[in-house]
Amino acid sequence: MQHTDYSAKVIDHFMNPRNMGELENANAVGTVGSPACGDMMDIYLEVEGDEIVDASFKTFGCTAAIANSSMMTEMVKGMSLADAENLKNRDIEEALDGLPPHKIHCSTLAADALHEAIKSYKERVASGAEEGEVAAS
Amino acid sequence: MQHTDYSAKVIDHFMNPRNMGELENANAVGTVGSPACGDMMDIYLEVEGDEIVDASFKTFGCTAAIANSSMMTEMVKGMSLADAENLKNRDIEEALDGLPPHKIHCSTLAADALHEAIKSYKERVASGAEEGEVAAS
Amino acid sequence: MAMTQTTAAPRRIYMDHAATARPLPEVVEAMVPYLSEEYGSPQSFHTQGSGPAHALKQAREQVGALIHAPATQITFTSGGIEANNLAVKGAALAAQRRGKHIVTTEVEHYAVHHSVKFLEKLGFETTFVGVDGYGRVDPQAVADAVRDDTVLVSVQLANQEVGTLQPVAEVARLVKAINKRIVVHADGTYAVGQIPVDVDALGVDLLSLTAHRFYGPKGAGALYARKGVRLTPLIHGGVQENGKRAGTENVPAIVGLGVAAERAAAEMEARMARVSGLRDRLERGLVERIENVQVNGHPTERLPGYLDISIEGIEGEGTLVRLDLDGIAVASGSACASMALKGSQVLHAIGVDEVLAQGSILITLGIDNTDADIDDALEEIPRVVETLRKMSPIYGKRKHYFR
Amino acid sequence: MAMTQTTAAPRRIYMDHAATARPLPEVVEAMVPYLSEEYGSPQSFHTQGSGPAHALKQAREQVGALIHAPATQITFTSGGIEANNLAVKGAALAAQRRGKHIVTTEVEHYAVHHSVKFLEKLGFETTFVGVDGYGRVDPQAVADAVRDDTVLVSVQLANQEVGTLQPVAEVARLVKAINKRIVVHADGTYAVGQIPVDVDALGVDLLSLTAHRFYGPKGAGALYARKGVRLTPLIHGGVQENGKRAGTENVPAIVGLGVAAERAAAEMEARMARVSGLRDRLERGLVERIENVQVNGHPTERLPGYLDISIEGIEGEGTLVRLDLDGIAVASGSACASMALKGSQVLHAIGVDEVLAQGSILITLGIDNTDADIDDALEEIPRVVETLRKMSPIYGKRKHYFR
Ligand SMILES: Cc1ncc(COP(=O)(O)O)c(C=O)c1O
Ligand SMILES: Cc1ncc(COP(=O)(O)O)c(C=O)c1O
Repeated sequence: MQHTDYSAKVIDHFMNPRNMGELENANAVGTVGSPACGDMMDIYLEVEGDEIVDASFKTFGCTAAIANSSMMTEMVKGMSLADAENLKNRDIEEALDGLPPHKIHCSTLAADALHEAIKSYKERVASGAEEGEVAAS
Repeated sequence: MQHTDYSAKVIDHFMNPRNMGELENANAVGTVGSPACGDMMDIYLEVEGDEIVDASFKTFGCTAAIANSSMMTEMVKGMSLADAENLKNRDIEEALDGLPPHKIHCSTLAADALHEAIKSYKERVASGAEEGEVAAS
Repeated sequence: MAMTQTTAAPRRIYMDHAATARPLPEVVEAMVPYLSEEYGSPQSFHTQGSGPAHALKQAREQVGALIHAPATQITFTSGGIEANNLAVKGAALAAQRRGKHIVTTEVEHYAVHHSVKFLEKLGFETTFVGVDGYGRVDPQAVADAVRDDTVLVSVQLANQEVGTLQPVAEVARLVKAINKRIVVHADGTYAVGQIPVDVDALGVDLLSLTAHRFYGPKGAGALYARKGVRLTPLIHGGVQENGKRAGTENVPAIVGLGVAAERAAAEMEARMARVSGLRDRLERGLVERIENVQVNGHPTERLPGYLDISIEGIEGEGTLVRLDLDGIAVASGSACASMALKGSQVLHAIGVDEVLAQGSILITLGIDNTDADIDDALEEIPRVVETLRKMSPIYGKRKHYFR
Repeated sequence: MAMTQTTAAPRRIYMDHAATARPLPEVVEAMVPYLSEEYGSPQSFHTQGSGPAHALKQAREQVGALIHAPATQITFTSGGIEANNLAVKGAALAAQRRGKHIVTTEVEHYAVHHSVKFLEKLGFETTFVGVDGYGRVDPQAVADAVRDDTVLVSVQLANQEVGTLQPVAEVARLVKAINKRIVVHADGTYAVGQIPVDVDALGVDLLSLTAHRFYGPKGAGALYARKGVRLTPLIHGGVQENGKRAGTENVPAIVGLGVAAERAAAEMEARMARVSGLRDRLERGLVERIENVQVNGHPTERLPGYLDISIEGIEGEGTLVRLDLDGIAVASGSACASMALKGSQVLHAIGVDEVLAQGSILITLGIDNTDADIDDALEEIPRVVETLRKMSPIYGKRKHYFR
């Protein structure tokens, strides 16, 4: 494939990533992937009650991995935890106007990191480590 | 190879064959080759005493075979039988400015036919079938 | 020693389209950019790879369309001979656990024949099915040759030398009825681009083709392989062509193949009508003007441009050279006109007398031939034949060699 | 979904000459007539075959001259990968009665590697000799791997990925001292045309090369085979190339190969000086401007245009894409930048850390690069690296991966 097979949206998110960097007020962090395999992502969330009020990422990986990270953080801002838990790779992929077949596996990383962050957040809340209530769950 | 690898002399003798046809006064004839193999030649000689006074050919065969026949008949006219017996393929080949490697075997035909004609002529003379003397031999 | 006749000849008439054909101007035009600005490798990830990659994709669709196959089932090769090698060796080697028997015909091109011979050295066995007096194989005879351990049947679409069309659809039907898993290959290198070909109508698993027979460039061919047919690669070493054929793709040639395929598909009917019209006129005219000739191949089931005639009493190489010096390029099945110095195996298989076979001339017309070409040929060929017959020690004197 | 960046980029700088190179204008010019008027087949007996046949002859001499070999020992193929397949499979199969053992290295290109793997399925055994940290094989280690049943030793002239030159002459000397009959093959597809090559000085029996690496066209390569070396053909079916390689010759591409070979031979010294000068400046500049980078391959024994660098904390595919969007085309050993999605086996064999390998960029310069290109690259590459490192969750945070 050529990178020109990437959609304009993928290229846009790759060249102008949204929400890049560590989040100062993050209270949920997810890390997936392995640099040896060429993909690794840290995802930072700021959760208030049931809602993700802010999100950011740091990604080591290819164009698709970075664009997915960026797009995902955009999508989850303002989203309820329950909705975020249901966010699928496919949704991110579609929001990016698709990915070249070779690169679809890259989109799993962003969803996985998101779910990982939410899971660890919930575990911490459940164990009482986190202040604030987790009303609906 | 291309036929353009043939020398100008080969092409000339092929296109304008000398001494083509049956010889009215032939007293020596040689036939070699086989049409199934793609080459066959009749060579006609008119022998007077020790000398070949006239020669002609009819050839079924390729460019080289026809050019060889033509050149050979030119060469042997006026030649003594002894010299003609010593005429080699190489001599004909050289007189034609050479032959493409693939085609050298074709030049054997003309010399063979010549020698065949002389041999049968001599046999006939020896057996008394032919009038005239065969002085020098 | 070399001597060039080109300048001497006033007008060149090319009647050897079985050897190769002149690429269409639009083919060359389409190729040139891929020799210059668009020189990138289709496997490159960057922008320079993009144009070439898209060009390959388009060519794959164009070639697929010509034979009514999905683009995904087209593998590009360096030509028809490689495609035939890949088909025969690739299918046989991939299936060898199931059996080691191959059925093919006595009139296949050397590409198939020698591939089979190579496989025999690796333990395969072959049945070579003969042909009738027109060069046609009997489908039932092919089916009868199938054994329990047969893994491959390879029958050409059209014969390279006499142009006879083979009943491949019927062969495939009969063979598949015996055992669906037998891979059926058709060598289409002489037929594709000349006559309509539809892989599903034929029912074949593999079909080879080559660009330079239908006004594409040298250096590009293709193998159609039906989905699921396994092939051991012939050329290993890369991801190109889905792993079936390694090597940096010859993009310019493949682009040319694509354009040639598209033109062939679009103009098929018109070209066939034109070329076979010219051929028929030439055939009638020669048979009228020259006595003791025989037309080889099937009278009607024949490639449009093909005319193979055996002319009694003369030898083919000399005929070819004289015609060429008069400006007309033809081929010959004569042993002397072959680099291998061997007589035609096809004419032998058909049962043409050996001496007559030496006097065979293969005239193959193409879309660039004109009515004027035919007129000239009808004048020149009989004249050359007459001249050579006068030199011939056998013409008129010996038995006739016709069947 | 497709999107073309070409128009967006102001100026394209091509630094991926390892993938393919732009044919010289004189190469294209020489080719075009053989796509049009001189379209005949070199095997044809008539006049139309004559020009192409003579062109082949000339190209064979030009290619021979480039590697100091007689023209008669040059076999044309469709490219370097086919040449390597023909060399390895052809030599091994022809010699299999004498033995079934092959010695090669861990860093050969897939063309050699997969050919050897194919032969293993036919009962051959292989010893893969490792390399040092520069990617260089030890000739003594190759010699030590030779057994009584060894029939083939295949060692590349230069590595495809880090450009390291292999001590092939020494390998050949040691191997031949053990057993003269062992066939020594060198994959020269990355080296021929870039550095001086002399088959006798090397002492090899077989040498592969490909046109499109030295500004010739795609679709043509060659195998040098020393007189007397037996080869089983890879592509069967005709008398072409002395029976070693069947198929209508791709005359235009072969003509282009010939011209490219002639130019390469004539300009060798000048090109080497220029290209390695540019490369050295780029290397020094990048190492100065980017911290935590590692240059792979041999410091001096390296192909002139090669610069493979591993950049800590970033991934290669993204780097490549950003550079491309800035107009600079490079390659990468990253798994994500390969169609096979596999990391570089060469970097692995050299012992480059796995994470570092993911951040490898392969820059290969050619004769069309300029000082301005280097200036631009020295500006863009550090900038892109900085941007990506800012996004990286691992850069600066984790251990360093250097050896
Ligand atoms: C070792 C090797 N041989 C040959 C080639 C090139 O072969 P071709 O000319 O078929 O692209 C390559 C590259 O792509 C290669 O890496
Ligand atoms: C049966 C057959 N296949 C293929 C070809 C042509 O193959 P290529 O395209 O390699 O010349 C030929 C002819 O020369 C042929 O006769």
